[in-house]
Amino acid sequence: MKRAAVPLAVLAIIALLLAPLRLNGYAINLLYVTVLSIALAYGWNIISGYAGYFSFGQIAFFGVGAYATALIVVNLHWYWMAAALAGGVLALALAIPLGYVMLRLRGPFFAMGMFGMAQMVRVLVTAVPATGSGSGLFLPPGSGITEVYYWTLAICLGAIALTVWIDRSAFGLRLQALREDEQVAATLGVETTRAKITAFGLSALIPGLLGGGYALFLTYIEPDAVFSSRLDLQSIVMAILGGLGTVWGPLIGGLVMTQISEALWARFPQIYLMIFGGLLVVLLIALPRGIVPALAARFARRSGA
Amino acid sequence: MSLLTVTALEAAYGDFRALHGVSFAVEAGEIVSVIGANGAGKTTALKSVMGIVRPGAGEIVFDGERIDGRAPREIVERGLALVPEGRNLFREMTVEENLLVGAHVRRVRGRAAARLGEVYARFPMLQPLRRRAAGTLSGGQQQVVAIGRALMSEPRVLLMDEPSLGLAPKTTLEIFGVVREINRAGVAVVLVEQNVVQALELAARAYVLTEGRTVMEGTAAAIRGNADVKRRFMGEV
Amino acid sequence: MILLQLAINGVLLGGVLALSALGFNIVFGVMRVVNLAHGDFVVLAAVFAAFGFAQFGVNPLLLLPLTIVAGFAAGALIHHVLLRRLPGEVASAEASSLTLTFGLSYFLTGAGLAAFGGRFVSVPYLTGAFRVGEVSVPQARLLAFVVAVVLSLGFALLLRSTALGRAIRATSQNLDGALACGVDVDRVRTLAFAIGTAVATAAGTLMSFLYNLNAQQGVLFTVNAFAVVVIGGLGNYTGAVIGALILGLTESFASYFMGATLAEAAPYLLFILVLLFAPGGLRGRRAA
Amino acid sequence: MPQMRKRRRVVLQAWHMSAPLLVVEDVSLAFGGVQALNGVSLEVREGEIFALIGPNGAGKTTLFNVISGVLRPDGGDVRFAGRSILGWAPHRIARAGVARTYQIVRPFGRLSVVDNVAVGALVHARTIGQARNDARDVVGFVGLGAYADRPASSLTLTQRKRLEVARALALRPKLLLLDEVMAGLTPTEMDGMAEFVQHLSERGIAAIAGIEHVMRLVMRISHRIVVLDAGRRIAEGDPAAIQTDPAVIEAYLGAPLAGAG
Amino acid sequence: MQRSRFIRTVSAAAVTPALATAVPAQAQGAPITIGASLSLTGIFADGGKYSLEGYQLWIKQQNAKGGVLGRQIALKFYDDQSEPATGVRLYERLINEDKVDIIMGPYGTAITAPAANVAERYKMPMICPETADVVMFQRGFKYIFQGLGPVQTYLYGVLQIAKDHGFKKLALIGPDTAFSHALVNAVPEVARGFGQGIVFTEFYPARASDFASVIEKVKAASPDVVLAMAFPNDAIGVLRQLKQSNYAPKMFYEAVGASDPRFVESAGKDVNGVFSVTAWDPDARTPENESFKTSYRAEFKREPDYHSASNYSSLEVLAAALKRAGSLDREKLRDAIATTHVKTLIGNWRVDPRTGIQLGYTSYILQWQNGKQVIVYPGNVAHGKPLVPFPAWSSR
Repeated sequence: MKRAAVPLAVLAIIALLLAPLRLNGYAINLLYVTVLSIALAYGWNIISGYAGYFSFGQIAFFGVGAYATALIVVNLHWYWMAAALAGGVLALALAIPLGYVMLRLRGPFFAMGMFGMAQMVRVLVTAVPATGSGSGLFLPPGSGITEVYYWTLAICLGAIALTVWIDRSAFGLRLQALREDEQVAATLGVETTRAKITAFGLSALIPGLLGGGYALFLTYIEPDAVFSSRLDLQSIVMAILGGLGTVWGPLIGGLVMTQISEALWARFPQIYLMIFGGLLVVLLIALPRGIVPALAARFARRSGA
Repeated sequence: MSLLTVTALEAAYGDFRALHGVSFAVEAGEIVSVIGANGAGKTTALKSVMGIVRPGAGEIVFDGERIDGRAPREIVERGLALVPEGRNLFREMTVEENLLVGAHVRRVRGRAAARLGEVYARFPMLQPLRRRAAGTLSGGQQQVVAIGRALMSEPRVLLMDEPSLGLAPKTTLEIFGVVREINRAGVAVVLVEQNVVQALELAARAYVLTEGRTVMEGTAAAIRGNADVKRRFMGEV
Repeated sequence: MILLQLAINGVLLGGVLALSALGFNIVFGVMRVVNLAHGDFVVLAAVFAAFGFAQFGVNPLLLLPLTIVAGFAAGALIHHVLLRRLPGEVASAEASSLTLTFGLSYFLTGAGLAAFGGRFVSVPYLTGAFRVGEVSVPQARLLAFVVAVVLSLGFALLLRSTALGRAIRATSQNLDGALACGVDVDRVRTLAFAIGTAVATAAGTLMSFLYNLNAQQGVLFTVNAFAVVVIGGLGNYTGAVIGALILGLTESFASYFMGATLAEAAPYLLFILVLLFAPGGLRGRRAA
Repeated sequence: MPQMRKRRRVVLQAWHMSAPLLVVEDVSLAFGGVQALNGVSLEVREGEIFALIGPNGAGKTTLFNVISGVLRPDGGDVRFAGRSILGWAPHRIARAGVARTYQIVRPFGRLSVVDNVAVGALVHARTIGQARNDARDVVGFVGLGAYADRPASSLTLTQRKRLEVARALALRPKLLLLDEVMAGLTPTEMDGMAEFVQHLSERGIAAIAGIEHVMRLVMRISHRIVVLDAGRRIAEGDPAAIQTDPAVIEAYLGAPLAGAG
Repeated sequence: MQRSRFIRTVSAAAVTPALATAVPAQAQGAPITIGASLSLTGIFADGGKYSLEGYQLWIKQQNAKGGVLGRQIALKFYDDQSEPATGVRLYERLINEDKVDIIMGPYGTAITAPAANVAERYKMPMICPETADVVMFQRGFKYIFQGLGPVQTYLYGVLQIAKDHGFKKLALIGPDTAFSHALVNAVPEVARGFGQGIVFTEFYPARASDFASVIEKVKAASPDVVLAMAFPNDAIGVLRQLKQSNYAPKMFYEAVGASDPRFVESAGKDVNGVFSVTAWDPDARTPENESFKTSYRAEFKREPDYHSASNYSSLEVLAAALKRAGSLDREKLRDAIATTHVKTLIGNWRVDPRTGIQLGYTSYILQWQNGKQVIVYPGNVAHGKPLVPFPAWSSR
């Protein structure tokens, strides 16, 4: 089982790398959006799944990355990937002081505090005159979906690798310990503030890097498009559906969600939202801890018997 | 026919099986003690009787009627009450409000004011504390509130889970005195205790629980005299 | 004079915010559930009232009993069928109740769109203002303010001095203790959720006099409600009114003196500052 | 028994020679009007077994919280190995060699027993593998070897108590704070725990055992005792002195010790 | 996806390739498929259903007349949920998976701008029936065409009326959105011609629900004319709070926000005196209008709005261009659209062949009078005179 996983993963990665050569624009597009949401879900899973700090505001870093990239590309004419990288670094740099303040909150207070923080970041970013506020910002067209796709795929794979590492590392153990009981973790020698801020920073870096690609993909950005609470919530739901704080949860949850969502809007455009919401509720009742833990428990039971 | 009979009770929390076969009975008006190490399943057994934990198997009969699987509300309605481990008071509510919640079930709700008077009469020390938030009381006072709260529903059987927990020896003795008085008023008591010596002094009969199972039963004197019990629970060799 | 007018505007806006947040506070206070579908109940009631008015000319105040009953029934049903089934483990309960109400929010939005379409609607009722000298006091806002105060005090009174109120508080303070007293906690929670929903739908009916809404505006009310409740103190029903007034005044003055777009950040800033420095809310007890 | 007396004498002789490991000096702390600690002072030396006794609410847990850095006192000083640790973050105090257990056991429920312990072991281990190996040793040492890979949430209360101790030991502390370590144990288990603490002491690990009212044991194992009541130190001395101290008898013991334990 | 491709293959095989000349209404080969993305849900959902019905009505009528180029017309549409990324994906899907023959533009700048890139990349001509903002047509794209009058036409009439009454001071407010910014940006150019000056400009947040403070500031600037570049969602709030603060400027305009015929249902009597603008008005007395309204009512049991009309008209343009191009060839069609001049339901279609910016369409200025919308500009179709000044709130 475990042995088969490695070659399978290699095959999957090769297939994803070759995909743009074989697939049409729509399929690449769908693949891009899927990879993007999965990568966002992985980013969120670090702070919320492993460290247990449920954030409703990671999209702020996505927006910051997108706007930074757009401004650099438009005004300084950098190659967009360099700009996107700068956007990611900026998101990380912003996350560290923010994390220092916000991570003093817990539970629903942190969750909603981050929501408020994201709104504030949106207002403040778009108050910068160069962003054109509500009238948005045009980027030069032309780099096309393929480049954006590869960029996003690289970040997504990086996020998965990072998660695999976290899951096995001392850092990850520290995060999980503080998720379970922060005070006890501290008295066992875990430098909780540092661990939390590191996790928060990584959870900001990933969307920060992804935002630039998204800006290039849209070629026109405005506040609602990149500070999209819907994109945020979607990635949260993916991670929860797949299994919070697990290595493969965001991937599985993301695949299931995008497939369901894509299948639904094509067939039932008028009542899509209703079905999607209803399905989510039903899934949650049926699999309260997410798909991956449910499968793992099932597998363990079978192999144990 | 005993007033309350528990037979071969089983219960689990998720994967953790807490009870594998607990049996005990209490006659009207007697004090029965259930002793056992921590983790032996005493608390789970009481919670199962109250319907707070849903038993997996076994039978609980109260006053000739099966009550296992019923909701806590119905069980309190029939005349059982629990003084929970750690007291479980409503910390931000006043003493009086705590007591009034004790009279929540329909059987006594209409007589709540009268019940309140009776409880104050039995525990005059609560009278001056009635407007205090329960969380601000001392441990002993809290224990008395918890007992008073359970008595509000006019139970026929009172289940008490570790009433001496966290109390100074002097206070423990006072609480046990309260238990004896309640019993003299005709209420049967199931006393779960770690304070084995005192519990056995108080009780007529006793049961010993080990790892979720009833392993011994008998008169309090017999249990007290048992070498194994002495060694394991009373620290005597 | 302008300052007085801004203050009145802020206070009345605060009343509106308080009213639209009350149901959320009830659910959060009693069950510790962040109900992300709260705003959708508000908005659905508002849209329903506006359609009732436009189609049949029914006075929305006459619809009020109907929306309250419908909200109560819907809340009871949702709690009984869905929320009750969530796992009890503390760590995952928070996440799963958020996800569940998030899904519910989508469902309600979708249902609202299917039933009423996406058009923005409002009820032209009590649109005027009382004049006191140079200062004007909008009627519908005044009504919302009064209803907010009455309902908040009413709920606080219910909690304080009725058997049901005591059972609700007991359940939220110590679940095992409440169970031991024979409180039917399922029923109490169902009732609390139903009351919260009914209050939300009642508020929504009044919101239809104030705002132009369609079925998708729910999230605005949910966010406002959270801000109000955090600033006023969780489960503190009079505190929430004060929190709402502070928010309303902030919004009124900030958008006058800072420019409306930048002022959008002011309530969030206030909300985060309160979270950080007065975690029990401005009037709440400090959490132990 | 005689052996134990002898060892105690040896330790007591050493007491005046060794430098104090922990010094708590005039520590006070109030919450919301309640004076939880009122000018408490004490000293613990290397390898010493120090009992902190007092009824529930006397301030034992609060003092542990102050020493381990979870709470900051309003006044006073705490010195460990010669340095003031006042204001240090809990993790830093832990790394310096002060480990603690919690009165209400708090395992990391979703982590395995080994991983629970490995968290503490990480302070010394180079890699997570090494931390897990160290953790396995400690888990075996406290007798939880058979449960090493189970989730901590599946342990019984007694096992959880052991896990608490194992986690603390994995830090390789010089000082161990045991908060109500006897609560909830049967007399047999208490004896086991007492032996265990003595064993630590022989290895040079000092312990402060916060104990509510298990007098028999306290008298047997401790080198010195401080009695707290309502946040105030009311007595200090060796077991013999405490047993005869009139203030202790009056304020704390009150009634004869008939059934204690 | 798999299944739909399968079905397509099967149906293609089943239909005998018929010669598509002069055969009336029935089966003459596969229909011409028009693909479109609509905002049926999300923040722009307000008009999405009307847009769809506009398409559906025209297609039904045209198919009854035998279709275009002798082929029936079919519509393939999806909901973009008002999300730009979804919009992009939908056009990719329409082009690549559904293999539609022609695409129509989505709603608003936010989605149209990224969708335009797709159209450009596949060289698919795209008429944008719901984009008044001109910025995106100035980016050198070749295949996109503006299907609404440009923003200047939304302002010209109302400022003309202001000039006729000698009003000089303008206050501009609006939500912080692309369209509102475009309108505000277009004011100076028009106002300068009329000798008017701007005394106050402020944007409020796109999701604002409270306008009291903004209105206080407008009041303090004492303009003659208040131009609120409002949308349906904020128009009521602004109007209502104007009333509540007892402020009546000499003229009050709410752009597209108050142009919906059902605005009165939500605004009540307060509506009287409010100016608004629309690309199409049901009361303009043209024969096209009468038949359009009659068929629309019969089909959908409700009144059309300007979304319906604009989308309907864009298909009229498309049909005319297809006829001129004589085939579905994308280049030919592109050139045909760029050079077609045709009278549609909403006006005379004519675009700048280079940029695709609309030159022919104008807009109507409406004023609510006694609870009814009256066209007050342009003069040739007007059936009422503008009532100026805006009546005081106390005298209503």
